Amino acid sequence: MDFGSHAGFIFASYGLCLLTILALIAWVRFDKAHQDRSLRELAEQGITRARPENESKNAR
Amino acid sequence: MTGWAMALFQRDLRLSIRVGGSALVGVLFFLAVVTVIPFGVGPDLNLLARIGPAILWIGALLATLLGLDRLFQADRDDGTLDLMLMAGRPMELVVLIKCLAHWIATGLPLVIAAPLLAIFLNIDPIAMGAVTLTLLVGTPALTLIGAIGASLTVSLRRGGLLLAVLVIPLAIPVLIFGVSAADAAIHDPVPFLTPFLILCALSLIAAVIGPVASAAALRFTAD
Amino acid sequence: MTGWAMALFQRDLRLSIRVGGSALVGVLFFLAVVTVIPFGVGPDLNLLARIGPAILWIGALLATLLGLDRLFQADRDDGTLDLMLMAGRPMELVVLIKCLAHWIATGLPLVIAAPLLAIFLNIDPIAMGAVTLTLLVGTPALTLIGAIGASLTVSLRRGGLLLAVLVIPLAIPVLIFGVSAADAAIHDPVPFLTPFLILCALSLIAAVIGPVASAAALRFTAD
Amino acid sequence: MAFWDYANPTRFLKLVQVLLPWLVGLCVIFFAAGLYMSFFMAPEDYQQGNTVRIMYIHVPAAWLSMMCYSVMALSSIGTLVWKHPLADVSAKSAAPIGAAFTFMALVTGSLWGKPMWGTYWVWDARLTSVLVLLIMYLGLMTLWRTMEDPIKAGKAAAVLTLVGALNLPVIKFSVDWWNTLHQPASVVRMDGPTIHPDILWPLMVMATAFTLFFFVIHLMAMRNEIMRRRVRALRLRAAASSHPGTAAATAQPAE
Amino acid sequence: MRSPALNLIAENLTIDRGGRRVFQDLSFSLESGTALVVTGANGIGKSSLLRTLAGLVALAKGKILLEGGEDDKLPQEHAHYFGHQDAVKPALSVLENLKFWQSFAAPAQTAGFTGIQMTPAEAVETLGIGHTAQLPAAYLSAGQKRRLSLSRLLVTPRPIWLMDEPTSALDKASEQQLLDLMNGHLTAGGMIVTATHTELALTNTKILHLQAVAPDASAPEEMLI
Amino acid sequence: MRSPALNLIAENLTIDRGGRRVFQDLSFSLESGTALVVTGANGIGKSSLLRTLAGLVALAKGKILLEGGEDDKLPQEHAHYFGHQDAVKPALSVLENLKFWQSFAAPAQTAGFTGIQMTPAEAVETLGIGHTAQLPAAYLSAGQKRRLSLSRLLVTPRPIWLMDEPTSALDKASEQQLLDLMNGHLTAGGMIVTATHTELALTNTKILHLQAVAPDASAPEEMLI
Ligand code: HEM
Ligand SMILES: Nc1ncnc2c1ncn2[C@@H]1O[C@H](COP(=O)(O)OP(=O)(O)OP(=O)(O)O)[C@@H](O)[C@H]1O
Ligand SMILES: Nc1ncnc2c1ncn2[C@@H]1O[C@H](COP(=O)(O)OP(=O)(O)OP(=O)(O)O)[C@@H](O)[C@H]1O
Ligand SMILES: [Mg+2]
Ligand SMILES: [Mg+2]
Repeated sequence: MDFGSHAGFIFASYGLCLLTILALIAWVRFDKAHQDRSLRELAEQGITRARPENESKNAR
Repeated sequence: MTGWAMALFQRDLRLSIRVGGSALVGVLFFLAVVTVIPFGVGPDLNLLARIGPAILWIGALLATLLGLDRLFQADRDDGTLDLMLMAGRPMELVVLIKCLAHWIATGLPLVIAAPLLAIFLNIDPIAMGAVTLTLLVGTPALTLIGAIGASLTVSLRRGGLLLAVLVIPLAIPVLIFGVSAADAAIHDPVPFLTPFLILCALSLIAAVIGPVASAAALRFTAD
Repeated sequence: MTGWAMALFQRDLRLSIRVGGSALVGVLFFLAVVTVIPFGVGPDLNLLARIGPAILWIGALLATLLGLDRLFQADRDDGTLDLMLMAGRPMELVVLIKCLAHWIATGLPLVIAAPLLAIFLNIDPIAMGAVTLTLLVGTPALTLIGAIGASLTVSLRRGGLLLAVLVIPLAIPVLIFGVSAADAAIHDPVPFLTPFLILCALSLIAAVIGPVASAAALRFTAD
Repeated sequence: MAFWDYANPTRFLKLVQVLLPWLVGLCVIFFAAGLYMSFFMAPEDYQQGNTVRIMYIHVPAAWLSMMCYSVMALSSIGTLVWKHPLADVSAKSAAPIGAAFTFMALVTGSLWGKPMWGTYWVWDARLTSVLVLLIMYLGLMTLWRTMEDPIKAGKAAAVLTLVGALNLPVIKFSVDWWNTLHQPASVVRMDGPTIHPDILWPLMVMATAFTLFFFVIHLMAMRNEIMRRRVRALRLRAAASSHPGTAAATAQPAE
Repeated sequence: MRSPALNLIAENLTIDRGGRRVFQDLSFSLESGTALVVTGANGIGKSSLLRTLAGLVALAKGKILLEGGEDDKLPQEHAHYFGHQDAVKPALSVLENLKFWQSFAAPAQTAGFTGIQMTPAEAVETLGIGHTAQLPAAYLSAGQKRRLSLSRLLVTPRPIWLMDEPTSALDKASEQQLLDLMNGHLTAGGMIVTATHTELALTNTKILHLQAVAPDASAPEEMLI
Repeated sequence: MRSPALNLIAENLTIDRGGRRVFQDLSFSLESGTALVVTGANGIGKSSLLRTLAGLVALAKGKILLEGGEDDKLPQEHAHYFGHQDAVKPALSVLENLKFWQSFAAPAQTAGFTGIQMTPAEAVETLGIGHTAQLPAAYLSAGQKRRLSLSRLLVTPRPIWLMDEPTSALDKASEQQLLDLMNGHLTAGGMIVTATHTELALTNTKILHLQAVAPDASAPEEMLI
């Protein structure tokens, strides 16, 4: 399909949007991994939320 | 003004005058910014005259905002703020009075310095008067809006820049109408009064919103 | 770099990055100043393109100087500065390394942001490159000169504005040659290289004078 | 179950876990459909040619940038008025997303502006107000990062968010006014091409996809934020653990 | 003794600071003429309790009531807070400092509280810093600054005194003077809540000893952890 | 005992601070293995003396010598200063804080001083904050921060320790631990100058009691007991 003389602008804007979206996704994923790791490390030191239903750490 | 308000006002004014000439520093910064711009822009006098009101306004904006970081911080550092919160006085009024004293000590000198600096910038007398008038009406709004930033950053050691960053978006309308009123006085066709009245209205609105938001922030972040 | 120097450099870099994104605040202030100027000056793109390099340089100057107040203050507030003075390391080098780390954390982001902001100011690609290049070479000089002010104001509580007032006069040569090199790249007739080389020389001179003066000031104000 | 029952972060996390897969699925479907429609079904504009396709991301991004601020403003009311434990988590997590959408709107707008107006940027009212919005997002993010205590940071940011929300329309209108002063209507003004269903449909689908995407990321970011606070609280407790004096305390009033 | 005119009631106070629960479900009540002495290890929450009573730290749960207080005022507006910070402005003279606080802080008169109101000059005289009255407060030593800060409590009558380690930085003589003032305040029908690490010779005291409990029992429920 | 390898000599120290003479013509000397305990009333100049020895306050008159020190180093570069401020960066982890000081502060090895150099991990373990090693220092309590600050002295061997009220903010157990460390340092041939308001159970001490002379002379005099 031909996008005419302005194809560059169209693809650039779609591409940059895609990049931003990917960056957002990467941010939440990495952040989650980071927090998960911190919680795991704390759990290894025996520090957990001393609550009966310990459902917090497996939210995924 | 009732007794306590007067006492607060006098105290703040005294402190501003006695402690390290904050007025002087503000004016010097204003002067520095205004002199630095011609160095950057180049010595073209027509150009300077054209952007002169803008330079004065931007200088005043930066000097006001960057000088605001001690508005509440000094009182917080020595425990005064805690006592003010328990003094049984409406915090909104307290903020308003502190802003008034601060403006008289640091904003007014800027307004007074503006005509002098206008000469450097090759601004003609009428425009000079217009700029000074708009600054007189507009800088209180800047102080009052800046007070919000000052109370938000009161617990942080690194006030200055962050305060400016938080407040500049809120202060843009004041800048716009200030400059456009000043410009209107230079380029006759545009009526001066409309933007000037809007500027006055903005100052009044700021006199309500600034103290309310600022008092709320002070109360919420007290600790 | 020897071990201690590397350790200091890494620590300062880490602190800059972890503590409330000081890099972010500087760039934001830069952005805010650059945004605010068209509001004052008006949206005339030709005019903006003409004064664009100056705006970028003035924005960078203010952002650098106003962000410098914590360079030594944070270390003084918690007693670190005392220990640094007794650590048996040449204070001049310590200052130089701290400036380097500070520049990487806050000056470099400004340089990187400059091309983006240049788009807002309608600066054409060649000029954009020239401004960025001059900022790259010039902002270290601003940081190093500013360090003198930072060490002078370290014992005063009110750093920000005063620091800027003290340092702006010293920084004007950097600004002049920075802007003129950038302008030269736009208006062909003027040779770019001469002011650019002078700018480089200024940075080198600042790299000597800044740390020496700053270390002396730190030693004197220790108490 | 009433909304208030989700005040408990733990229950909120459970809800997120149930909701998220569905949202992700819907979001992907809408994006696929929207992209297909905007590239292959939507017609060229008679004036703008193919560049009109930028609209299908530009306009949703612009809408979302504003919606996101509304979400933050509502959450801020939640923080200040009802002291809802999830409100400032919501506001904090929304800020980076809002900044990203604003950035998208700016970038796509600029890239559209070059072929249409011949320049990437003009200091036009609408453009500038979006730029100011971006500064506000970034300022709020910085405020959050700078304050160590998340509860206090949340309150401070809530005050600023609300004041900023009040200022948002003001910026828009006043800048309109400002613009006409210096520059007569030389700036190209897009009052929207005639909304033909062929254009409207892809736009709506893309807008829905963007909205779904916002909710997905927002929920995930909120979950992260809740976990970050847990980590913080646990670390505080860990640091205090070997310190008998710093655990919680009871009191025995005695004569 | 007559029936207490004033009654300070704390119900189930729960405080979170910096994301940590400091204490939970603390209740007490205090009548006119009594002092509550709060003791406990470092970092247990004594200062936090005082600052809560002063309205400076928000309550996570619970409430603070003052029976017999002025209706249109919050409990903390009946109280003076005397903490670690002096709230003394070095650039103002001693009297200027004090006069400001006298005009600024609203007095709270309640039935049964007969505390008198001194003039600033009398107050500094009482505290033995009369000779410095005209000096800038910057010239005062740490102990003198503290006494100046204390004189604030004498120029504005308020029935509740919240005092955080009041004797710190005071030498023996001024400590005795402070205790006399505090006893006088109690006799006049005021009340005192004070955190301390040392013994205080007050006339009519209740002791609140804060103690750590098993750490995991403290898991906050609704707090975001 | 063998002849002292190190000898710290202060001759006629005179200090002005804030335009006031704090003390005048103070002389003492201190050998390896001994602690100098500086006592005296508030504001008499104990902290000022320590900061002078640390090279932080300029001498108005007099000089400070270190016999037996490394030739190319100033006396203060043989010393650790442990004052009221912790020099702990909240944003760095406990180990990061300590590692920085280990790399940054130059060690000073002198003949006769056999103080060992611990690794950061050992040092925090020794001081009982091993479990916080990876945590940001922001999460530490005041006492823990103080111990972290103390561990600085263990990772870089320097023969002189200047300690300003070292036991403040430490509970009883950690106070004992600190005294053991200080005694160990003395045994290893180090020397300590410490200002204190309380008794310190050190093995080998000399006491320097600062006392104000007649107030109009306004210059505190000093006695070496
Ligand atoms: C950086 C530049 C730009 C920015 C920041 C921007 C921002 C916005 C915003 C905030 C909206 C939403 C307005 C609303 O819903 O009330 C919008 C809508 C729109 N923009 Fe832009 N824009 C930019 C450039 C452009 C350009 C260059 C064009 C086309 C030539 C364009 C065409 C449109 C259209 C057609 C709409 C939809 C209007 C409607 O709701 O009917 N924009 N833009
Ligand atoms: N401003 C603050 N922000 C966050 N947490 C705080 C703050 N001040 C104190 N805390 C925490 O609250 C807890 C109680 O502190 P508090 O100052 O009330 O103790 P205290 O009993 O007065 O101790 P001390 O005897 O040392 O005065 C401590 O764990 C402390 O870390
Ligand atoms: N930074 C300073 N600037 C000016 N003067 C100071 C400074 N620090 C202390 N002084 C003054 O020097 C004198 C001695 O103070 P110093 O802190 O040495 O006393 P100190 O014996 O350590 O008292 P304390 O037992 O309270 O610690 C005091 O009169 C004080 O006012
Ligand atoms: Mg306490
Ligand atoms: Mg001392």
